[in-house]
Amino acid sequence: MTLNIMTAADAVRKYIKDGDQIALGGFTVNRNPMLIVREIIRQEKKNLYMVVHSQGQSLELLIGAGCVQRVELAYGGVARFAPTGNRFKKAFLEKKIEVEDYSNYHMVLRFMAGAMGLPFVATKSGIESDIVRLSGFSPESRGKGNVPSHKLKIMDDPLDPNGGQVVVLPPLKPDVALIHAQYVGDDGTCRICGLTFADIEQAKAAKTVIVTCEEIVPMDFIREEPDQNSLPHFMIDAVIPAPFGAHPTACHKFYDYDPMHLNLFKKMAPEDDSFKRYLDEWVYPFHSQEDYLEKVGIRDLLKIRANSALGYAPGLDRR
Amino acid sequence: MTLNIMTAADAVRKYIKDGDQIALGGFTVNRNPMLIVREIIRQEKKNLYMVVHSQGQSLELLIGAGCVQRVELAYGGVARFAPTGNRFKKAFLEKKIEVEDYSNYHMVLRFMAGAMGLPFVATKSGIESDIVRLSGFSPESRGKGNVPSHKLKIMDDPLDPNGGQVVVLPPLKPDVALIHAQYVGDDGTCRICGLTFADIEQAKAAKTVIVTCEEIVPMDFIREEPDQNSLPHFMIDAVIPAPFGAHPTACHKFYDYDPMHLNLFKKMAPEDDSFKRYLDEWVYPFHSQEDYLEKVGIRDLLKIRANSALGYAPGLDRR
Amino acid sequence: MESYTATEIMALSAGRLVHNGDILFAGTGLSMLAATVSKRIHAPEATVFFETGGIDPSLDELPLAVADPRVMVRTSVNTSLADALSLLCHPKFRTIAFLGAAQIDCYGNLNSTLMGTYENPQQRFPGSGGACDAASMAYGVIIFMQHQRRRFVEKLDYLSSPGWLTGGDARRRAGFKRGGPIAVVTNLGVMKFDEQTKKMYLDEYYPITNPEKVAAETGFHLDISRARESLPPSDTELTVLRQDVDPQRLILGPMPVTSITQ
Amino acid sequence: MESYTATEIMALSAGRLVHNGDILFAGTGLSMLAATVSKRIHAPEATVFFETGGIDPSLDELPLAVADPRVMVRTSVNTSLADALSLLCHPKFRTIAFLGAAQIDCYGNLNSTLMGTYENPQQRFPGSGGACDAASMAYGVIIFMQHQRRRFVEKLDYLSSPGWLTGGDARRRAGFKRGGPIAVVTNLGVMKFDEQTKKMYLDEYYPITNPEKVAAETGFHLDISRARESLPPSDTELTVLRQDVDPQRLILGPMPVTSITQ
Repeated sequence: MTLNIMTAADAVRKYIKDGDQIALGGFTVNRNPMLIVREIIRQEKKNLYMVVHSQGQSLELLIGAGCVQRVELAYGGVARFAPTGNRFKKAFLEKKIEVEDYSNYHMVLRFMAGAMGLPFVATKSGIESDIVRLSGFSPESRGKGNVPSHKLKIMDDPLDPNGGQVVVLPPLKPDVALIHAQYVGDDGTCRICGLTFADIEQAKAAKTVIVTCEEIVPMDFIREEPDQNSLPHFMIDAVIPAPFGAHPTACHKFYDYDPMHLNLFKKMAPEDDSFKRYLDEWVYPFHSQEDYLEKVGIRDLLKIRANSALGYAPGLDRR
Repeated sequence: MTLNIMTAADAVRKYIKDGDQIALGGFTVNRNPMLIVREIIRQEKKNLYMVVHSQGQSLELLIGAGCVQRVELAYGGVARFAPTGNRFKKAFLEKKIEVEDYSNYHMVLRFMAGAMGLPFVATKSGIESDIVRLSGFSPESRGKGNVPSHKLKIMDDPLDPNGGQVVVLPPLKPDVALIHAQYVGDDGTCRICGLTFADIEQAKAAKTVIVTCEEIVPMDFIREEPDQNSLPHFMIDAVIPAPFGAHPTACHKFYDYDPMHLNLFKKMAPEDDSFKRYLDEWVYPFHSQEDYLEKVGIRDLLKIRANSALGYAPGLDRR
Repeated sequence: MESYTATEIMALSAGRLVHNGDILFAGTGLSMLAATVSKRIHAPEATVFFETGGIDPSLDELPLAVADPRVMVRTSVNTSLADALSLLCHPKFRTIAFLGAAQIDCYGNLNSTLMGTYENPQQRFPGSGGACDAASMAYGVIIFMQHQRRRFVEKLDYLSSPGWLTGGDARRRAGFKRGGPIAVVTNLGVMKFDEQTKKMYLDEYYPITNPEKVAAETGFHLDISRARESLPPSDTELTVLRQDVDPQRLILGPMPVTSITQ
Repeated sequence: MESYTATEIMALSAGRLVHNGDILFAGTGLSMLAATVSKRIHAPEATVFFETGGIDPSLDELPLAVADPRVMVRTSVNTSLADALSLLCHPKFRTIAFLGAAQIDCYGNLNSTLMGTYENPQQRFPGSGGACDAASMAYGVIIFMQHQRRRFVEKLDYLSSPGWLTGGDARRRAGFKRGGPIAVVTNLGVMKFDEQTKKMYLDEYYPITNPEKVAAETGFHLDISRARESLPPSDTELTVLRQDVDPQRLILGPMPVTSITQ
């Protein structure tokens, strides 16, 4: 298996088309595929169809930059830095995006069903809620392109007469999954350290998997402890070496989230003008990760550098 | 959390009742919970209801000793040492056990559904096979005790009009899961090394989890690498220190399967008389694992001892 | 002037509801404080876990997000959303979820999604995240709210997370096998739910307020007939909370005025 | 007298059917040999995985069981049955499963469960294990059989693993989106399935036999009109198989008589 190492620019050009359904790895402030997201914005992809559980800085950026047409999600925010994502909120209220709400378990089960080839998946979660009663996507969009014919269906448990109602959900099989991992072996094997969120399910469910990684390591290293590996080599379509590739979100064992940058973003995100300035300053000018990191600056990167024993930056000023 | 360390005898007495539905961890010749299975036989438990995917030496012993009334399984054999389990075959043909056949994916999905609180689970696997058309359990047994009302149901995909038929399976929530692990921390955290088969799903689905383990290790050790851990401490009801607790099956990183013993068993298993002699010689007399291991003998144990770099015994005569 | 803040008494009031051995589904903020303080004081065998998959982290530093790398350190297991969310509904455990929301109704149903409609949206919140799942599947739910009429409403704009639904046995009839809100902890007091009707009533009000004031801040009729004054925080509770749980006051915020001046 | 054994030509014949890049669902025995020999000769980027969860192990020693610790060493990932079996049905990959069975019919349906009935059982086999799953969900299936009339039957006692079902488009009509048996490799030759009818026909017979003998060992009518003699094993193939893949002859068994005397 030869490792398909690419630049972010080439990977986006080759694998991401306008209108694609895209799953974003990570969770709110952790392991967002930021490098590739900035490249998607630079290449001005349009009408993307995001499928996520809880995002996140990457979703904010993509929505804000006008790349997104529709979103299926459970949570749109950047934790304490934006309990509701500013760009997400604005685009929703201005009806620039169509949003379909699910719960985190719904989304995760749907990725799992896609990954496992299950025709559908059922849960009790959400019965009698407006999540299962209402739909944010227009009726005309249903059943077209990647939009499933039904958001979900409520049915009686077919096996247990006392089982009551259940929520039946369609699987997700995104066109592309974007994952940021700590390690990829030079055989292609991918290892995520710390919590995997739903990244593994997303990658297995997707037609194309693009992985950005902190380090490419020898096969001997990554295969010494295969219990820790996350995805087999043949599952990965493109690998992009990406030091600090999740910045300003965290990457366990490598760096913490960047509170300075996230607070800056928090200030610039709400208004269109200042958000545009953010893009002009932090996204458009950089055609290499090195250029971007120079702009972030070594002082900042040293502050968020993870302690080897802890995996985060102890004592970091996180206010 | 205080660690509930017990002897096998106390654990079986306390947690396993006649008629219980029991999931066996491991797979054919690997990580079978042999120590606890021998204790179940010594305590003459009856009418057990085994739920397994592919077993295995432990299932052979329990069926042969007359502890088992019914079995749901996908595969009953000990790999090359008994492509069809001799005691399983005999008990089935003499109608001493009721057997319900599923596929491995069916059984694994059912454990997963139990572990995840899913009301049911659906797959395309097995459509138009006799696995989904026929039932080995008597109609009278259906819906009583732990026997699900339906082996499964065939229905049309409720979400996809072109989805065709699907197999809908009931979840499994066994009374007891018996797991053999390499490590349990003194905080109760459980780590399985190498392939986990469906042990994690079985444990999560079960009402009671009994873990035998090669070593009890300090919390500091097991929590240094939590990415490698398999079950959180509060999931485990009883822990039994059990060096060579899976013998004669393998335990990755500790020992290989024991071809000498499995070949001996292969010879003694087919006939009732010789099988009874096996029990008299290898099961009934030993009230401690140390006594049993003395009978196995140090020469034998040295032969199967795992090489630290490989996790198995290289060059072992496996004919 | 009290010698503790509303945030402090909220964390402690919620912490008092935790039983030893509970499996606590924590968010960040107040729920982290409540979970941690209860573990240190009266529920040492309670376990904290996060929907992101971190089970029982050491929490040497307070995480500010459920995806904070601080929830991945010296855990019992680092796992995934699928595992963490399925732990919520494990029938073997008393799983208690701490939730917040933008709106709550008298049956403890929560809105964390939107105001208005999808067609004509007035306001957007982040969405339920795992809250709908916790509200559906956990053994019990403890809700944190700011006590304001616009948040305690007669009718939710959107029901994101099912509480007692329409009250009485509605929740069981809907097919939920367990769960439902246990208490609502606000900056004014602690609300509970009537055994029969499942309607919210005032159980405790903090010494800083009185039942009538609480009712006046509630947008639906709140039964205050059973209300009693909360026990004020003990010295032990405050000491543990301030010195042990959040010494940097990352979540606690500024010290109360009297304490600062002491 | 041939200078290779039936086991050797079976392994090589099956190996020739493997494409580079295939993801091979291997059992033990012959399928291990076929997978490994194909990787070493013409399909270096094929990957072997086991239903137990071992993905692409180094296979320095041949595993004798799918749960052998030898399938867990220097793998790409060590995972679980759930993961391995779901890989089978991944639409992105050409997953090829090697299966065996006690009985086969002319449409490649397999019995590995029982003879007789549950009520009146005559014989018991281990059960389908993951074979039913592979037959249902893999991109394609290659079947190993001993060629005997009692195994190649008009009607199965029990259909454990769906092949082409009743032939023609029956498999697609049943709702399977892909898959079906590609070939049956026996000790006498290689059978394939007619494009239209999906009925088994003799594609290749080994130099040690002839089409009529193969038909005589088959319990249903076998079309031999398209049969051609197999290419005998090349020196390279035999060398790799004997010296590289199974030097201990754990699966290959005894050397052929002529080779031994050479």
